[in-house]
Amino acid sequence: MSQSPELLKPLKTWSHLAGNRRRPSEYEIVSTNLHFSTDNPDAPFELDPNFAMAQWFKKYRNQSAITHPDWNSFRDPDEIVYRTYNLIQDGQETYVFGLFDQFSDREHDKALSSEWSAVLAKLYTPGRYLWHALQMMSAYVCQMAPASTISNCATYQAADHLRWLTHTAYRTTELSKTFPGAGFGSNEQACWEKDAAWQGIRELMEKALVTWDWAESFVALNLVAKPAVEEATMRSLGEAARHNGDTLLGLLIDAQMADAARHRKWAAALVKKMIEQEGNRERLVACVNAWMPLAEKAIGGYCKQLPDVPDAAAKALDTVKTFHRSIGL
Amino acid sequence: MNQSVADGYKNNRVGPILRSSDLTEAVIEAAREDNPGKEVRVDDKGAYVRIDAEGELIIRRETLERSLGRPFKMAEFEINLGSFAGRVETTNEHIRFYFQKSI
Amino acid sequence: MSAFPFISNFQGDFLLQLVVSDVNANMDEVAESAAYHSVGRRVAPQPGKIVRVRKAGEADFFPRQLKVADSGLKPMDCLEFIFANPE
Amino acid sequence: MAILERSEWYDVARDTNWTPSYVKEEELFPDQMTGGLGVSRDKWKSYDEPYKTSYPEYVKIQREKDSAAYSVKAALDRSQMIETADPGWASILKSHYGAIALGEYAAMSAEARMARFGMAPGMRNMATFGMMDENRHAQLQLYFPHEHCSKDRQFDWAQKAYHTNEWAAIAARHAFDDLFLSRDATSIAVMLTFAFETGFTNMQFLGLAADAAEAGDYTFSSLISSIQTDESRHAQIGGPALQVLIENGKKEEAERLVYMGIARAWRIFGVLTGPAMDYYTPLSHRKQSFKEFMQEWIVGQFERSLIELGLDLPWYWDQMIAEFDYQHHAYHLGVWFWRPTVWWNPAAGVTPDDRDWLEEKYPGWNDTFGKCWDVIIDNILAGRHEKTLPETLPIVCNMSQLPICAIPGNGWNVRDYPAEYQGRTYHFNSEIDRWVFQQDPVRYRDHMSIVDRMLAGLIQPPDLGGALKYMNIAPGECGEDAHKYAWAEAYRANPYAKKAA
Repeated sequence: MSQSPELLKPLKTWSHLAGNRRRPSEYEIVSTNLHFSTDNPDAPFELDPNFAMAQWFKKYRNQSAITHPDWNSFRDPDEIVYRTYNLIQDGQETYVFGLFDQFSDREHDKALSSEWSAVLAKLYTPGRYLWHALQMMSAYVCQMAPASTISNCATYQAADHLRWLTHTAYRTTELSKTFPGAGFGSNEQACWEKDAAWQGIRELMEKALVTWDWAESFVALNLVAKPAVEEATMRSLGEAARHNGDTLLGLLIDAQMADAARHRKWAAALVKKMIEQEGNRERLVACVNAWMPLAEKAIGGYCKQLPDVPDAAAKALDTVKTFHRSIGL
Repeated sequence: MNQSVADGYKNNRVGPILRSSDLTEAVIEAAREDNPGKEVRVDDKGAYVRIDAEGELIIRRETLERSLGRPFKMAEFEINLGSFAGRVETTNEHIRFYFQKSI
Repeated sequence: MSAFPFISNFQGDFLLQLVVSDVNANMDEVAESAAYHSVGRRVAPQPGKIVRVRKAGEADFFPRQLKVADSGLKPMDCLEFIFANPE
Repeated sequence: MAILERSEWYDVARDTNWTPSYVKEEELFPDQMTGGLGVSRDKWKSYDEPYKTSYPEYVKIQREKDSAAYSVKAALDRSQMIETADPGWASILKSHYGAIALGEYAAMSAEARMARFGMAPGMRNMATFGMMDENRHAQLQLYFPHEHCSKDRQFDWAQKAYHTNEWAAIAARHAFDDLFLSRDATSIAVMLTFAFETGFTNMQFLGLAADAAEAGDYTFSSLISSIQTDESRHAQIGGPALQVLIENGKKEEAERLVYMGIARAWRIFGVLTGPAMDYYTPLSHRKQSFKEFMQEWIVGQFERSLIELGLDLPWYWDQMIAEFDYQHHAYHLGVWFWRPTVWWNPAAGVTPDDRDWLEEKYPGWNDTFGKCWDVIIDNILAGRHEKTLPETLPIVCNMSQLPICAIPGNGWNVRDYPAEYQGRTYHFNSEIDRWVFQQDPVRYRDHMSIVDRMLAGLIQPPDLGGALKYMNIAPGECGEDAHKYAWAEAYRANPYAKKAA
């Protein structure tokens, strides 16, 4: 301490944001640059640089083929922070549980045909396994992403999938009361594991779930699997529901699709960030192409079983492809 | 070594530790009503209040609603439940703290 | 000159410290290096006493004039520094 | 009401394990990430999280919690607590936020590991709420200090600390990386949620809240105690996991994880919470001593829960109890003496009145730690400030990354606890730290402490100035005595005399 360095003065914000021209938003103050395991690429943890978990992070995060010099510059287009998430979703849940309440008062389920109840048992309630798989996989992207602003999106996405799972579990129980013996609450696992409608989806999810490279995992989840299964098992199913007098399911799916739209928005923003770097667009396209055959199979297998929406598979697939085009892939 | 400190775990006291809030008095009242014959101990640390009893302590929604004078959902209990001693059981009708083993 | 870093455990102080002496220093000089970072900072001087050096965990002190180079000590060995009466 | 009770559908929402067929079970749940200890997935069917919530309840209750925490802040924003509080109290806030905020964020990743790789669906769902909770804790504890940035550069460290090689930041990273960020899901359930969150976080988030309320800092008191209500829920992930392990013959392995967790947590709270409670909090606002809080939360409550679950007390129980009497005093002395290396201004907390209190709470304090402070006080009164500052580095423990330190003065018992592993000598603060290392040396093998880095030439020049540069801490951020030595004046006229017993 022989020469006295300049005395640091207080700044208006965090030093890492102080260079920006505009005043940081609450979102930036609480969301940016929070991962510290990314600081030293040779040793993700403040421990041995090469024990098993360190190698996992070096291999599947640091050495991913999709690179960017400044992942921390990614921003969630919706700038969601924890407290706004709860504000939004508490409002949404009040709406959804309001629907449950009203439709139950009106004895909605009793008006459903037994044919449609069979469709629900086969094509709707087994979906809880799917939502849970999406929840698990979002949690993986969260823990592996190289920037906190990415992890945050994945965290809220994981919670949203638990939300869908919860709705489905709730409706499963309600339906089991109106249709005892129809398999509600008891047959879903068998359906998920064996019924032809779900096998393509299950194959897609199981394979996506064991994709460890963080960027590929993001692509498989947010660019392929989610759009594909959302279009098939939510939007198309919602359409079928409306044709079959199941207004409640149609409305419920609309509410969930609002979450899905938010997920696509941040995924699109992340893709935009990725393709700032030369070579990444080609890598992303190759990765999407590699996953699309499984997605097509998943959509086709499910939609084939769906009554009264003859063009469901084609429409779902088209929407997924349109999404890819819209984000430059 | 301080033996009395080391032996401090030899107790069977269970119950909630509440952040200071307008709920505290009502919970104390409900705890006394819902656990007849038990001594309910209240230790006020200012920012938090430790409420406990020997072995088991239950607080029921109905009782709490009476002492609060308003409807109450058991999930709201969490807003002020800073910590608790013992195991916990949470249902829509009550929250229960207990030990399976007595020492 | 060749630096000899060691761990100083000074009697009456509250922690171990990194201290650097020289392989050609004798034990009195090593003790002086260690005292510099403890005595008069957190350890009160003890006038009339000298500071003896021993390897951590051993009972006997090194001879005062013994050089580090001849002591068998390795860099970063832990040494204890104890106030003693001059012989 | 036409709304179903949670209990009617709760079990359906956690019946989501299936048998994969397109990939193998062990691919879906690789052992490295799940840490199942050989307990098969069907044995985890008995896993039952005792503290239940559901998505709609979660978003509603959390919204209410936040609304309360932020409204207390808004209401008290103009009270200028920071400007008017005792400087020791401001130091608590700075050390707290810097050491905690990004650690909480890391806990989100750990919860995410349980949400993906946890063996039981109930665990994965609770951990999803846990991810959200930790996201909340990081955001709250960045948002609240941020407003102070413009007044005091040290508050920048709420965001910055973990991104530096400042020694306390290295220690915090080492501990939290080891406790949870780099662990498998099962170990996280045991070490983070059970050992750390049902045990030690109560000290910093409720114990310290009691002091905060006494000190008149209602914003902080309300904030941290609100955080603890989340912990109190998701911390219950660990208990049933331990039960599954014990029921399947893994008691010994489970205990090992718990003991490592306690050992690591104890050091962190010893250096963070200990000085805050016993030295930085102004005497008149101290609700209890650190030791009394430890007795209340750790011994009376947490250790009791260990017994309840069928675990034995750690083998080092007596040693840890003994450390309650001295370890944090030693850490405090170290932090104060090496104050240019920390991002807060340590309060000495040793006025004559403080010393009477310390002697009462920790009999023998004056004959031990008091001896070192006597020398420091003499130097301050004589204007020899350079003698109250360090010119070298402490030897830090290769486990805790904190100075190896213990009792000085007449009770002098400082010593090294070395261990050889593959030709390298490691130094430890105690048998406990050494034992943790020996459980899995590969996790720690090639890590370099700040002293190792100095010796390896990574710190240039190899002196304290070089170390400060390496730690990315500079004047304007560097700690100094919180009260600018004013406290020492009390001794000028009257040298300290211990109160007659």
